Amino acid sequence: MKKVVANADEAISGIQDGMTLMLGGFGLCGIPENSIAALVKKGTKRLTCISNNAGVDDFGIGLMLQQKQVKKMISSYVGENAEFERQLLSGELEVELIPQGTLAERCRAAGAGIPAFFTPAGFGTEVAEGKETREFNGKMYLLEHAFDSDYAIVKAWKGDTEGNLIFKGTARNFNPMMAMAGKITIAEVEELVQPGELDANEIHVPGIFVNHIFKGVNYEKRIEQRTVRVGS
Amino acid sequence: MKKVVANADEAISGIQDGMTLMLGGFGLCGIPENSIAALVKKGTKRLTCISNNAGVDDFGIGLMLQQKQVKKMISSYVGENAEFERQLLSGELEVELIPQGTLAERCRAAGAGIPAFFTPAGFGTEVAEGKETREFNGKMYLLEHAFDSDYAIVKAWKGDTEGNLIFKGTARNFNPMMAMAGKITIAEVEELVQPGELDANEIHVPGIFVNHIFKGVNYEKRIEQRTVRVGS
Amino acid sequence: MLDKNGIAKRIARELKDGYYVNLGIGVPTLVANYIPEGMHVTLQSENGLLGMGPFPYEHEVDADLINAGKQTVTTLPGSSFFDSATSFGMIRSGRVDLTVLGAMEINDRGDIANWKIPGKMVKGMGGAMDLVASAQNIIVAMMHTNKAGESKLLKECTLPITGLGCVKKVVTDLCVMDITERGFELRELAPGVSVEDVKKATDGRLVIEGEIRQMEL
Amino acid sequence: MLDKNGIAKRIARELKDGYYVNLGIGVPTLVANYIPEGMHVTLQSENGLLGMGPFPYEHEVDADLINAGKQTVTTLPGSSFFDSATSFGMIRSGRVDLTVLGAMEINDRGDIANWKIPGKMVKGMGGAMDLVASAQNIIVAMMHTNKAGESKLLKECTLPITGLGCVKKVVTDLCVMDITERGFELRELAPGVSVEDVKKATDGRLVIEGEIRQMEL
Repeated sequence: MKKVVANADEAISGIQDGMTLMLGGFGLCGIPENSIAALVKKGTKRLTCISNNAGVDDFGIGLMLQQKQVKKMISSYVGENAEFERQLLSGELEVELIPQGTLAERCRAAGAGIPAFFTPAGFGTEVAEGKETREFNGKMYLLEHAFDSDYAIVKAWKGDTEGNLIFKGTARNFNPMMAMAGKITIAEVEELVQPGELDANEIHVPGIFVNHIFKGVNYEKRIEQRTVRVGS
Repeated sequence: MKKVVANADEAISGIQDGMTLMLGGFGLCGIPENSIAALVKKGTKRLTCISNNAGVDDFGIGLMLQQKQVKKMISSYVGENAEFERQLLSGELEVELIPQGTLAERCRAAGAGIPAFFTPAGFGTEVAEGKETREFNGKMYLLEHAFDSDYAIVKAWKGDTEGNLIFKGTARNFNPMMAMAGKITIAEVEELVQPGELDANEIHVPGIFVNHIFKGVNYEKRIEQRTVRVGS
Repeated sequence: MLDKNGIAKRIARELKDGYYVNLGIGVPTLVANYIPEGMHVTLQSENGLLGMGPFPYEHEVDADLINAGKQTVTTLPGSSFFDSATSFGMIRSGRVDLTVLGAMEINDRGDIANWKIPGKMVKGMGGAMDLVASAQNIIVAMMHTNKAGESKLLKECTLPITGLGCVKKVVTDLCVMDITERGFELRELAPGVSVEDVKKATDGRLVIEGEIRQMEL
Repeated sequence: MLDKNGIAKRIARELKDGYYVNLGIGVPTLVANYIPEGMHVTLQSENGLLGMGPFPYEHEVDADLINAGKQTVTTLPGSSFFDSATSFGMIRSGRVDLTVLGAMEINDRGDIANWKIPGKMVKGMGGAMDLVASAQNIIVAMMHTNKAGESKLLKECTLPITGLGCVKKVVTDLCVMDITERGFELRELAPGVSVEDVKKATDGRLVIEGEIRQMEL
């Protein structure tokens, strides 16, 4: 049961048209660049993508949108993307908008074997339409369900050949929960090391959740809003 | 808002008779030794204690049992404790037994603002009595609720003055979820450092969850089952 | 009348030592510039950072370190990173002491609408619905009226709701109001603003009683 | 007839390369001693350790490193620590490939009773209820009969249930049986045990069909 694969092409080789994928990242931070490039190259179609955002026109999931590979996006925020907007308005693309915390928790629930849970986000809004509501301690909550996805594709900073993952900074975001939530989980990492090189106390995702791991290459790590202060 | 207190006595000064406490640890591993000693000294009574185990006769929560400070234990396993058994059989002590994973998840839910969730553990058993059940994808689950506790008392390896915590080895166990679950959280740590000395990537519990922190002293760290192999 | 910075400055007076604060995008973000000297306030960014520092100097820019507005930021001593589930866990469990958000509309029962305009491309609610449903202490920072001069403090929101009955206080270019069972209770007037100005600009139930102070900034 | 080590040895033959395995206290723990040479099996300890190593040498003993049986253990290269919520998360979400548990009783529908004896001090279920409710692949390691010679493989469990319909296979001192809709299906006999011995010792529905092999150890 070797978890290590040579590259993104090999890692995604099992992904078929029509599947549901989770893709880690917040904005363009911590996205699985290599795997997205491989999916674009492969041309897999009719994908449902669960990801907090949909990238920008020419980066991230935006690249898959350009190739019309995405049937449906499940996200909390999808701005900053003209092609997305065009496809949405033309009816080529479906979108399901979910509160960010609910999105995170539905991933977490999937990885934790919790089929459903109550959360307050969206009560009284259109997000609540058709959902069971219930009062706990005088406050109203919605019943939300764990996501069901075929693959989770995440990006980590360091990983070992056992699949253990460590994330860096805010590139962590949705990656750990998604890594734990996929039926099959692919992790691309900046540094791939041997077992024992990562401190067992510092691992964010235990290897048991990861099926395929590879060392990514040529990370661009594009910055969406480069805000700086003057001086040094 | 200084989080750092001088010692266990000061940390627990707000704990009153009749309160519900969460106490971290699995067996005798990772238990808040200093705080337990202070509670024994203070003599706080009629406590409800949520803790995976109840210590042994002369260590851990067992010390509080000896002083008859505990009205009710909420645990997954309470063996290895003769005084516990005596009080239970005599009716002095109430016990509620909960599957270990459910115990962990009910703590996690409290810290995550999730009032209730479905879990499969205990379906069809006496644990399910009186609980709502529901089928998801052909499998049966029980509805379980977040714990409601006045204080959580945890033991960490390292902490900083902002309340950030890092645990060591399997002394992590229930400590992180409980730290996040208490209305007020007390953390005792082996090493207390200044902000910035802990790597922001390696923190297990962010300081926002911790109200009082202190450097513990004289840790005994008793071992329940000292199993060794011969050789070196 | 206050400008955006004036609103931020006034909201900064609500901060207390030791507070954990989540600042929304736009005017709320400016509140960070007015944290009183010597006061220890920790900023939470819901993408997974506690202890957000200022924007980086050019050489400090790190693509792996952004805030919820996707801007490059820095950390401070004592910062911590965590995943988004933990982040919204701390939000939902009420650990954030103060949440400051912008709004398109609010009503006199504290409902807020700030995520969707029918007929326009809907970008999504991001973390706003979680924040408004969870925070114990939400202050809305907004202009009192829209560009057409119509009140944004309404009897009923006309836009789709983000959350019900969650706003406790609103700071606008004109005034500070608490939202209670009785409606918008006027507390403070911005410099050069009269009670009459507020009456004219407020559509929802307005309560003018007791001492109404001049705003201190 | 098998002794405890024989049962463990037979169960070890169910291991596959790359498996993550949770071994219960008692006989199941012994399975770790029979992992085939060169096979990569990772042991999960539900208190929060993946990649459990052997007992420590005296100088390696660490009070902060124990297994679910509260015994001092070691780590291996590639081990990871996590909290109990994550640990049971991986159990509930089906990441553990094989779970081996002891039992007081099982029945011919795969129900298991292993946590409580009425009239005796109840110590608790620990993680057993989570494990049996979650694992896709549970093997029970047990003696076929109790000390009074009564079958522990029953039509109906007499003791309080730990989980319903969860046991797929049982390895006893006498035999290996799969549990299917039809009941206990005899697959293998331990050395020196006859079909008749199994019949006599089994109370629940027993299916004796097809090839019944001699157990290989």
